[in-house]
Amino acid sequence: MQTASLLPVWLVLATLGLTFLVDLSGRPRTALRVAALGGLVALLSLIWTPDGAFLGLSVDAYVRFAQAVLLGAAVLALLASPPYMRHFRMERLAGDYALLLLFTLLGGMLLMSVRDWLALFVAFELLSIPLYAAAALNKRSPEGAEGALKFFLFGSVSSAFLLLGVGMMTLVSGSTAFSSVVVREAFLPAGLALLLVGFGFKVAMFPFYFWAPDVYESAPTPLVAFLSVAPKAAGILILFRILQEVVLPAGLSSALAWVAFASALTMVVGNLLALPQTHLKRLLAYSGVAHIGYVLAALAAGTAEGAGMSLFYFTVYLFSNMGAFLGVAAVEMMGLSPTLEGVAGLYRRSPALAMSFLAFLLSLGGIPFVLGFWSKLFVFFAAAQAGLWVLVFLGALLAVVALFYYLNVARWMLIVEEMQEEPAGPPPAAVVALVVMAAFVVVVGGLVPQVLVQPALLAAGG
Amino acid sequence: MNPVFTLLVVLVMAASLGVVLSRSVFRAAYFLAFALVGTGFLYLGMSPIFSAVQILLYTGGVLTLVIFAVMLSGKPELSTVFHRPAQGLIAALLVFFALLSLTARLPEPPEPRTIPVDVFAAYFFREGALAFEILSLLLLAALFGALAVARKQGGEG
Amino acid sequence: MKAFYLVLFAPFVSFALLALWPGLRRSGKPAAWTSIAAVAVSLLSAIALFFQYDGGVHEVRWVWIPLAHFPSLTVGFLVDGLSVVMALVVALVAFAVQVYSLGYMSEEPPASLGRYYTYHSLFTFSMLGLVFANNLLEAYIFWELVGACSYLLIGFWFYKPSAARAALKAFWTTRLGDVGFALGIAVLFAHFGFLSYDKLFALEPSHALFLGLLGVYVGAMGKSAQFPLHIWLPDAMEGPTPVSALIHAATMVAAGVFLMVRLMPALQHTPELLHLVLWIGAITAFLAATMALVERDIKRVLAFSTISQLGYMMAAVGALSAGAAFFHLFTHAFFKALLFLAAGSVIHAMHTNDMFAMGGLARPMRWTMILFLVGALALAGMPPLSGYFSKDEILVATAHAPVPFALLMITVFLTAFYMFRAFFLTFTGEPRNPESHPHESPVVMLWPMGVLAILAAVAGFFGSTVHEMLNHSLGFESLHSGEEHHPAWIPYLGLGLGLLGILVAWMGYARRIFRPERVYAAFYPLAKVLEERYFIDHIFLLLYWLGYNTVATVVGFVDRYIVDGVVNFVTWATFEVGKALRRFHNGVVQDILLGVVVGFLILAFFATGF
Amino acid sequence: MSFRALLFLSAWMFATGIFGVLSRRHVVALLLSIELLFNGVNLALLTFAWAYGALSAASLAFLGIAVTVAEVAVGLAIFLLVVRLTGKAAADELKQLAG
Repeated sequence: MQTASLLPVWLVLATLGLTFLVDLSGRPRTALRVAALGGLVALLSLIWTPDGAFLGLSVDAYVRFAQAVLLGAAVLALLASPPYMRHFRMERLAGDYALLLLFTLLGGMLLMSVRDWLALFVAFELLSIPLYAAAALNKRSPEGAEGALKFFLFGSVSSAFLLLGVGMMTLVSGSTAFSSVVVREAFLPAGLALLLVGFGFKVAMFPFYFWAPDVYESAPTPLVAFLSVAPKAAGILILFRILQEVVLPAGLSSALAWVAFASALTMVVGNLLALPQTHLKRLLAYSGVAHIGYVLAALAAGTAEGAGMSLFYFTVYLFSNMGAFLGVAAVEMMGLSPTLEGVAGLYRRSPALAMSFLAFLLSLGGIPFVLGFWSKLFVFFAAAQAGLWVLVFLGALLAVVALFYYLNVARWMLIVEEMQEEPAGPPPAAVVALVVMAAFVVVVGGLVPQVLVQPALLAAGG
Repeated sequence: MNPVFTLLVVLVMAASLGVVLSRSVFRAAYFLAFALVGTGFLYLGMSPIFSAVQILLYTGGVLTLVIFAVMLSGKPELSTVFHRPAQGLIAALLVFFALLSLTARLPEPPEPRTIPVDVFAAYFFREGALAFEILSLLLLAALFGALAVARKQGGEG
Repeated sequence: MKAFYLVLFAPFVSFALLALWPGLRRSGKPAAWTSIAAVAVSLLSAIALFFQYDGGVHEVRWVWIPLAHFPSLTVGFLVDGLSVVMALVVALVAFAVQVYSLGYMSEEPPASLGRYYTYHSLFTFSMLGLVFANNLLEAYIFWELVGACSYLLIGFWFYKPSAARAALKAFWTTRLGDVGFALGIAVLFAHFGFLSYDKLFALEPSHALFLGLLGVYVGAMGKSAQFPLHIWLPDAMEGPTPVSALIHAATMVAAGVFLMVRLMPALQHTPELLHLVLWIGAITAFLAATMALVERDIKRVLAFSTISQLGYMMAAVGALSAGAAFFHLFTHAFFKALLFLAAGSVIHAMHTNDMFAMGGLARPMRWTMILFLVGALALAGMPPLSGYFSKDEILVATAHAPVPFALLMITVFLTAFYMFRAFFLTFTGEPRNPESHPHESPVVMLWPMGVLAILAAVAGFFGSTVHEMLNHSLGFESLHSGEEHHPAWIPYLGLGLGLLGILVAWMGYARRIFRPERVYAAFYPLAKVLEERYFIDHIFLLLYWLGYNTVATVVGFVDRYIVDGVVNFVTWATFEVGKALRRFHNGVVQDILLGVVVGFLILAFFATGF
Repeated sequence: MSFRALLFLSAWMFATGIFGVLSRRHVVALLLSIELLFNGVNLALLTFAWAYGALSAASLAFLGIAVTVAEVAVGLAIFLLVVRLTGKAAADELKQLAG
């Protein structure tokens, strides 16, 4: 039963169809719930999904792990969306929103399991194009439209580079499949360079990250939560495969040096830019750039451990970063602005939310005893094993800078007095429940990280 | 070198410049059509099927969309055409030289041959079957996306 | 040996109760009693552990993170002579300080008091965790936790901007050290694949060992306020005084020294590093003492003194004399905590930290004065109080290195001088602020000080016990003592310099500050002698102004504008670079698309092979 | 027909497109410049396909055209939304989001 290996993909496709039908029958909010439920079922189905290859899509433990991260991100975003849409009176578009998110999810899941360049390109675009539209969905916000336009322009320009790069990669081996055969060597460095432009955009790597803060600030927050995890995870994790299956066997070992270089710059720039931010979504956007710098350090190690560590990193990131964004969504739904002044004294308004935020911020900052500490530590281990001491040192130094802005947010939430005059409503219970759950995972996971580390290492198959 | 070929190349180069330099967006669109059709003619010698796709589908499709958009927005031109042209020029020149130096390292081709339509079709539907399936999803998604963006939200200002 | 579970986890239980039960925390006094009860249990168990201790090395160990491709990480606890003594010190000082805080913090609102004791419980737990840790990673985790409690308590009065700033400064400086610590751990783990002490102690000398231990030492420099990472400690005095006594004098700042003592069996393989430790320790001791000379704030005098004494301990570590270092840590914990609590008692009465606004407190605060005097004499190294014995050991241990030894000797004099300057300014003479009506502190504050004073007085006699306990610690059997035969004049010289310091403080300072007629009346014979040597007195004053004051000012200047300035500059520059980078994000899509182009150009540059 | 001349033309179109993307103000002009970019890439891909007999590159060019059309459709919808909400068609006037 080779088709069974695509069980989650089939389920997401079926969910897409069902969501479309429900939306068509004039019940957009139900469509959103159907999409969330379908995503959850697909996530659970991963347990019974076997290895296999079908239609040129191959599935193994690594792919399943990555798909689980993507599905987890989608389910969290979809579950948090109904109250958000209600609050911002976007319910008529809830069905479209769900559909676009599912299309993106599908693109990501397919991207994880493709083994040929043509499908890689198309799946990559399927991961991008619906997001441009989804970012523009709040049609009361001129900023939303502006952000979407920037997102679209950035994506299109970089996908032109990507198209050329993918073309060159097929010429290297003379076939469409991922292969380490080298027929025309001269295409390899050029192809990889162009490929990295496209992936650089997708994962918001330096200097291709410029769209991220603008889009994050303006797009609907649950979507941003998804956007900040899933496409990045998909991009990095497939890049790992490409490096391991194509580029390194083909003999371009300097590729790792390029990635290490990008990692260093991305860490530095992301952290420094996050420092002066006052808008929480922008701050998280830049901190996300910095985090990609850390994952790239594992990528630059180019080892199976590195792959396992980045799987683990994204799992941790899924909970801490999505948790933080969903927390921001809850803040917005309380009628507060998502800025430092807006969240001042949040602890007094909603202790549960503020304490969960603290857990996320500590985790993102890599403080011991929470999950984020382990992900950073293991990435450093992976980089250190590959002898990338400069990256380890830089990363450790910048972690101090990062702690500064993360703890600054915590300080505003927990210590500073309320500043916004108008009374804030209570946060929606459903979103708070999701946030608290994520915080629980972050805190408890920090005590028993092996529950996640071992499957990640096994999945990377080193 | 074949004079027709040289002429075509020069024309396409000029048309490309026309796209980015002409004041009115309408005129830029016509120049783009010119460049696309010119490229389409160049494709004749390489792969006739592409020539057809380029001239019949691509040029027509893209241009119809663009002209619709300009007419719907009612803003065919702006008071100033350029934003920091010097910056763009330097960047474009650097990109140009970077591309040339990347392609300069490519090996000389053995013997260029026109790609027969049937060979290409057979190859594409064998190797590109999966990509084609995903492409259908992508087109569907783009359709949904464009419609969702164009739809009125209800009660908006 | 099971008692140590009680020592370690009693404070954790009270922390968990206070943290998870807001009703209890906000109730104030009941929260305080919960925390005190827990630390009392901890203290009793520590005493029991001390007397039960059989001289062996006991270890419990679990596999924490079994990794497929990395060596597994283990956690566990180590009960040996070193941890037993250290745990006793920590529990004792913590208990005294928590009881004392009942009086000192009595004006706090209940919710705030509860928060205070919550932090205290967490701190005690983490500090004990650090003491019992059996590997570097676990030590690092508790180390960070201890640091976190320290920031929380320095910034406890967060509505004071200076307190918030001080917490931030402590955070930055110690984090900088912790980066070194983390890197050191990473080096050791990447190179050897284990972090537990017993395996580290069995290592042969190697380059990786040196680098790793250097990193750990940088971490210890941050926590134990070694030059030039000392700058946070004086500012940390913005926290409540009991906190300064517990965290910034007796326990946490000593953690760096403790860790170095703990790692001594490994450190002996890195003589170059030990040399560095010795020099930095001596320099720290000397510089901090000179800075204390011109300080007006009584708590900051004590803070500088703490830095200086930590310098002594580190110098002893550097001289390969772990015993002397740990013994001084042991005695210092008691007398410095005592001094802080006594200073707190004064501040509690006067509502100011400025010594020049005090004076004449001997009469209204008789007990406080006596207690402070005991602490000051101990610190100045006057026999038979504890400081005499431990300082003496350090001087003997460092006698083989002339320059550090000389610095430490001079510091003995300076220490006695500034301590008694503080003592005279605070307690003798006329009250300089007639508005204030100081009163003796409540019994709940005096009792803990009394206990500490007794210990500060007699702790010196436990020298042989401490040394023996240390010899029963993990890896110490193999360690040879750094002490050889040294001239017998060292103790006398130390004692003489200390006495001279006290005398000069009295002569130079008292004369300069008090009204002459009162000095005449009080100390007529001695003043007469001084008057006859009027010229010398003036030379002394001149020398004082030209010499010590200039040195102190220069050192203060270097400290404030250069060391401090570098830290501030780095902070400022980081922010400025961030802001400068922000300018590229001008929101214009054409301009930010330049990022893609630049990125492509960089990659193309790589791809063409340069 | 010359391999080098075709690659030169491709680079020319791409660079012109880059100039347009970086320096034109009108959003639609940016879109047209992006079309130039893609056309330059497609020309390069087909040239490779023709010169080396690599059908994979031709297949990719085929997919590229379809993807471009999909992108343009979404992009123009977003452009119309921007005009409707802000009344601006110049990309450099849209700078509410910055920093």
